[in-house]
Amino acid sequence: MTMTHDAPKAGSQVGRSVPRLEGRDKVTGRAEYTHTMRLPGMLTCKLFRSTVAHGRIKSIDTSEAKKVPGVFAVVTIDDVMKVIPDPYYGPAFHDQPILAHEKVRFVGEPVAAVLAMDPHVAEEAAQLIVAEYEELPAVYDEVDALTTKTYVHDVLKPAGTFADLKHLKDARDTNTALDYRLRKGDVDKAFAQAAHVFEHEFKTQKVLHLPFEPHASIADYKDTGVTVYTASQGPSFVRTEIARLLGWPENKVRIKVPYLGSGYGAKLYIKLEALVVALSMIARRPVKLALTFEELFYQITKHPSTFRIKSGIDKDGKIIARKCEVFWNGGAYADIGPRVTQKSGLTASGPYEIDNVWIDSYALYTNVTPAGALRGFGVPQLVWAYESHSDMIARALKLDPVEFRRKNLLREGRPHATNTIIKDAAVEKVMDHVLDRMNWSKPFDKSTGVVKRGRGFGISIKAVITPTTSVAIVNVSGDGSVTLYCGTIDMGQGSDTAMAQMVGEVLNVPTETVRVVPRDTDVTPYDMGTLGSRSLFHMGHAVQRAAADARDKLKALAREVGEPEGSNIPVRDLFVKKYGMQAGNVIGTGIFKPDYIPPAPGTGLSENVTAFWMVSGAGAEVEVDTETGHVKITKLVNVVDVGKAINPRIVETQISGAALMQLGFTMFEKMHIDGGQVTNASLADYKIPGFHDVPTVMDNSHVDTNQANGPFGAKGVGEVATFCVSPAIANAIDDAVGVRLTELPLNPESVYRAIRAKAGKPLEDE
Amino acid sequence: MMTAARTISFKLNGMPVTADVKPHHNVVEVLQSQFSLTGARETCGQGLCGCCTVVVNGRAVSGCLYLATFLDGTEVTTVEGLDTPQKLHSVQEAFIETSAFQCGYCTPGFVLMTTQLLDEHPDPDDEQIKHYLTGNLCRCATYPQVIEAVKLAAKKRKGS
Amino acid sequence: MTPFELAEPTKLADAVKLLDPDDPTVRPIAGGTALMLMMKAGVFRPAKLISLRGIESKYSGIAASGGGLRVGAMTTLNALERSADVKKLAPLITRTMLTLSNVRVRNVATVGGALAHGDPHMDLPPVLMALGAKLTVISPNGERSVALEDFFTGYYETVLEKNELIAEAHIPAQGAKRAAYMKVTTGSADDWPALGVAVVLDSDGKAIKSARVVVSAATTKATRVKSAEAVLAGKTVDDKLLAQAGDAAVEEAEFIADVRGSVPYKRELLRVYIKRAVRQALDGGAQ
Amino acid sequence: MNVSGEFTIKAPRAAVFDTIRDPKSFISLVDGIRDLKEIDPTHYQAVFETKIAYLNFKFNVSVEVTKLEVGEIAAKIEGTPLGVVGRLTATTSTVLTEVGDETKVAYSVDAALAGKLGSMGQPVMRSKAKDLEKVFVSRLRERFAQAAAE
Repeated sequence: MTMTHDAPKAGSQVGRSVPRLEGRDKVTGRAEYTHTMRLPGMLTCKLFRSTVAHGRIKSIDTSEAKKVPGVFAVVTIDDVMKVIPDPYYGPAFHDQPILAHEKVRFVGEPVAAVLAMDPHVAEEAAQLIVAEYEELPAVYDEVDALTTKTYVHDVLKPAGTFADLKHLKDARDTNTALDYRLRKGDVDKAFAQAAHVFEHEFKTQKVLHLPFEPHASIADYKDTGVTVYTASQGPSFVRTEIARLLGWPENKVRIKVPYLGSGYGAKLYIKLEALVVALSMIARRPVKLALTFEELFYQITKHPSTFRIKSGIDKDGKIIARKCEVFWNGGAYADIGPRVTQKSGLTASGPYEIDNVWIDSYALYTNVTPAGALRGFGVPQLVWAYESHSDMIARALKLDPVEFRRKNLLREGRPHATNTIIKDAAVEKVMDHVLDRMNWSKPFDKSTGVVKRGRGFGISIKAVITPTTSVAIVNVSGDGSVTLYCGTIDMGQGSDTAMAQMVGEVLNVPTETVRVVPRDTDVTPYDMGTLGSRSLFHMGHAVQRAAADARDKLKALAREVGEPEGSNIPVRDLFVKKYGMQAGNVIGTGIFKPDYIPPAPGTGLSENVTAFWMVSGAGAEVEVDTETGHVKITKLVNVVDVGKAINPRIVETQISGAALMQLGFTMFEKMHIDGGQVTNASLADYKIPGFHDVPTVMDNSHVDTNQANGPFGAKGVGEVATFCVSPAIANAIDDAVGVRLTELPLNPESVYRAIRAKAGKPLEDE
Repeated sequence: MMTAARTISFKLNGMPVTADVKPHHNVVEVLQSQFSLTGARETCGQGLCGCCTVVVNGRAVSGCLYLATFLDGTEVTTVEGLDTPQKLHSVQEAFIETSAFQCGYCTPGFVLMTTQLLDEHPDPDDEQIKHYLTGNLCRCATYPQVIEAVKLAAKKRKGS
Repeated sequence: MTPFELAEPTKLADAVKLLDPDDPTVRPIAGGTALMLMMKAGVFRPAKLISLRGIESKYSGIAASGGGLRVGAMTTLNALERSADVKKLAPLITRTMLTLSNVRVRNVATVGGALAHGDPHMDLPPVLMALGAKLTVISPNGERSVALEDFFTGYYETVLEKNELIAEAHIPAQGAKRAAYMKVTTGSADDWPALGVAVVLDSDGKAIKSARVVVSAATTKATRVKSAEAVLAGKTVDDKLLAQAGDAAVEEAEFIADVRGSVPYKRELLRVYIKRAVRQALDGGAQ
Repeated sequence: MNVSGEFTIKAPRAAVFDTIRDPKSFISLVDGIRDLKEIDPTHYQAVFETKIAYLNFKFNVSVEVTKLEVGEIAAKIEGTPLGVVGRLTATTSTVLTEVGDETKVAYSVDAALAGKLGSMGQPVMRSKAKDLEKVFVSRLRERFAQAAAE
């Protein structure tokens, strides 16, 4: 197909299941990832990590390590501060030192770095470092963290980026890194009037992303500028933060990101980059740090949470009041925890229309591995609680769980708890689709044998992180070929392909011919980050605008060279007419930032709190072995509202992958921690789903909707299918055997213990 | 008695090669550092995920648990040895056509194991696929799509 | 991993001479799949490894002899899985192989290694123990025979001296005996087991003449539970008998807690799975 | 990780107490402790070496006796393994009760292992702790059996 400057027909690229553009490189093993990259003269770094959860560093003895032949340097924070005097970084708080400084705050915190050409030498030397600590009391539990006199940080240091953290500047004697609140109506009065009041507490465990390409960064420092190759979901932020640490303008910092061996939120904001830059400054050579699988357990995790939820129900089954107290276990450094606390916190009351809502959501420091965003920015923890709660209320009131929800669902045009009016959120349609795929209205055989059957479902809503900015550039070359420059990281979600489809749609060229430039902040423009299912919507808009800008400029060029209106000459000929040969470019640019009204201080209310709503539902059928507590998931239905699917096959893969990942978090994944130490830091002891964990029937679909303000009617999909898996399964277990689990994971022992407790014969503890 | 580096010879993707290895080097690091082949990668480091899969003398092994020195005199195939400049291997085509991967980090392992699986079971059913590939994990959880890919690859293989 | 020396003898007799009875940093390496884990974790730093890969090929073979199997210690699990002799004489082993670890491990790991490693989670030890296997062990001083049930002494620990190696395993033919091996995982489906139960029954219909019952994974070592065997011997199977056998086994076995379950839970699992394994064996199982 | 248990010794409580309150006598009951150094009457240093199959673990340990009354002994133990990054911390308490002419010894150890050993070796260490207990009990019994015979 020859590209012409005037796109005659639309609809040929968007909505098509284009095979992934990078597929060939991935199936041949030639795709580039930071973890397997090498630079000439590169040193490898291995870390010496803290063995105490909370302590003052008395001494670090590196003498034996330095004696190992082949060791180039052993670096502690004192060395780092000679090149970066203020070595603290982080997106929400400048709380994390490049290496431990004065104190250590979790087991596994990097304390010293060994550099050598041979990784085995560095590893051996790191084992010879000895540190002495004055041990301090430690806090591990998120609820304890609110009231304890043990403080993880002496003084809080908000980064200044987020308005709602400013009041925490210089705060002392607290572990609270954000206290988000929403106040709507009068909950106390409504509870007093309610016919029934239900209060439950739910917990989630500590789990982690485990990207199969563990974190890796390489820095190549020169006095004229630094280049960082890194497995990052947010190169623009890394650039800003490195520039800040060095006191440099951003243009001297270059961040290059090849493909990512997945992220799920693990590689957001800044991780290893500040350390490798400091090490490269010290060594004056390229330095690489690539984590091992075990070290992932000391990098970033999901937030464990405690959620106390209380609902007042009137005599007709309408929820008239809801009070939510959510405690987020953020670990030793805030990372993006405060955003998780606020951005998910505001939807803690669920996809229901409730007149009186009270939400307190606390980000809390503790002495464990830091927590960040994991495929849902906290929303899976919330949905686990509020959709379990929904079923518990319905069961207690002997109401049909479908009708109870239907009576309370948020509908189009109605106000959410924040006061933002619901628009393009197909809550009821998604629920009905789940029920349809579950054959909910048909009789269900629960069985009477040792193995009992049950079914359950859940429904959820999420607001996208707002407001954020994306910029894109579309470049049409002299031969008419098209190149897209955008900062969205393709970490497996297929964004390169989807963005290219949008360019192809606007410029009427086949998607397969569009080149998407690998991420490099020297050439790809700003993007806030690949997170929170924001990219397809935000970057999609920017890309669409950039492509439209290029198209307009091509039309202007045609007029300029005297082409009559309606002429459709090939683009190459247009350039030849203008420049006398195959030469020149047409550059289109696009910027997108949605409208937004920040939540009002005190009440958390806002008429426009999100650029769009995400909606998903899930249904599960299970078989519970009553003799052992084993739960087999025989059917898992996942339904999401994605607006219009840009690439239906990729959408389906995303839904399926997200649901299966959450299945692991629901059924068995758990970081075991003893005295602050993770005791199962390996794939042998921390299990993730494999082939045999896939439910017998997986039924994934999206409802046919249109996101009116989205690019080509689309919105994000990466996280959304995780939300309802946990409560759907817990509700199904309750349906099967009449026990209610309120803490994840729902592993066989937990289920068995609950069955025994219900029978009045509780199993003894250890 | 071998004390330090030693030169080993083997066939790598059909080409005779030599490498200087020490006893503590594993296959993955030697392939990456001496041959710039990065398709086999170390993820879990315990032989459980399959990202480091290579084929030695016709049998798949975990490259992260296999001492490089033991490659001496063997024939080694890595994922990079499957395609030609003209044509992808039918298993690779099938993985692309079914979109049976997301981030792609584990994909070379799945592709290599699938070639082995189809050698043994040319027309596998779901159970055979799951059983054979159970030692390969995908954190993006594209398992249902991989099953489709394996079946498509089986069909392609029969057709060719 | 830290550097070490590697020796590659071509005879088993030479290999045992290279081992040092007093130096735990000198170790044999066969397939290496288990040893490499210890080395990569940094908890084992060998000074010298003795590779057994080059020793006489007779130690990599399977032969049917005298109503049983002789399996060389260097036989890969893959070869065990595919052997027609094994399928004929000890079908329980063939069945077990299907769910043992994964293809890549089976391609490399050896029978001798799987036993000598002494990891209580492995599948082969309980199965071979229930079948009544004996090992021939050699050292520079000669050879001795050890019944597998006397082989394990603890977590990762066996009766092997540091200069002893398993040469071969002798497995009596299963014959008309009924057998089953069941393992229970509590993490993902392919997790290491929280419990393994192997039973081999000499029976006539539901009447059991004698039984061998072995528990693994929930315990620090694969262990014969003779009290449960005694309960079953000479009895006809019914729910009550199986419950008694379960109680006896729970009483006898020494459990350990780990991420896969607490001791009280593992006890309950054993009660249930003794029952299920006996029933599975009688209902067809491997025969 | 908590390891606890109880056993009985055929000896009067005072005799049992005397045996385990004396550090030199105590360490002779524990497999693998040597090079005991007394810093002061409540603080000691020693080397603890233990072996699991072919894996050798060696710790420099310091012990602080936090309670020493007839009938109850409590101590805090901290150790650093040699050659591998890690840390062992434990608190122990032992309660002696008279049961007729025997003494019931109830002990409880709360131990935490951090670093490499902590992330890999919990079940192994747990089983090792059981072994240590068995050795301890048998040596203690042996000692009183000998004492009775003499």
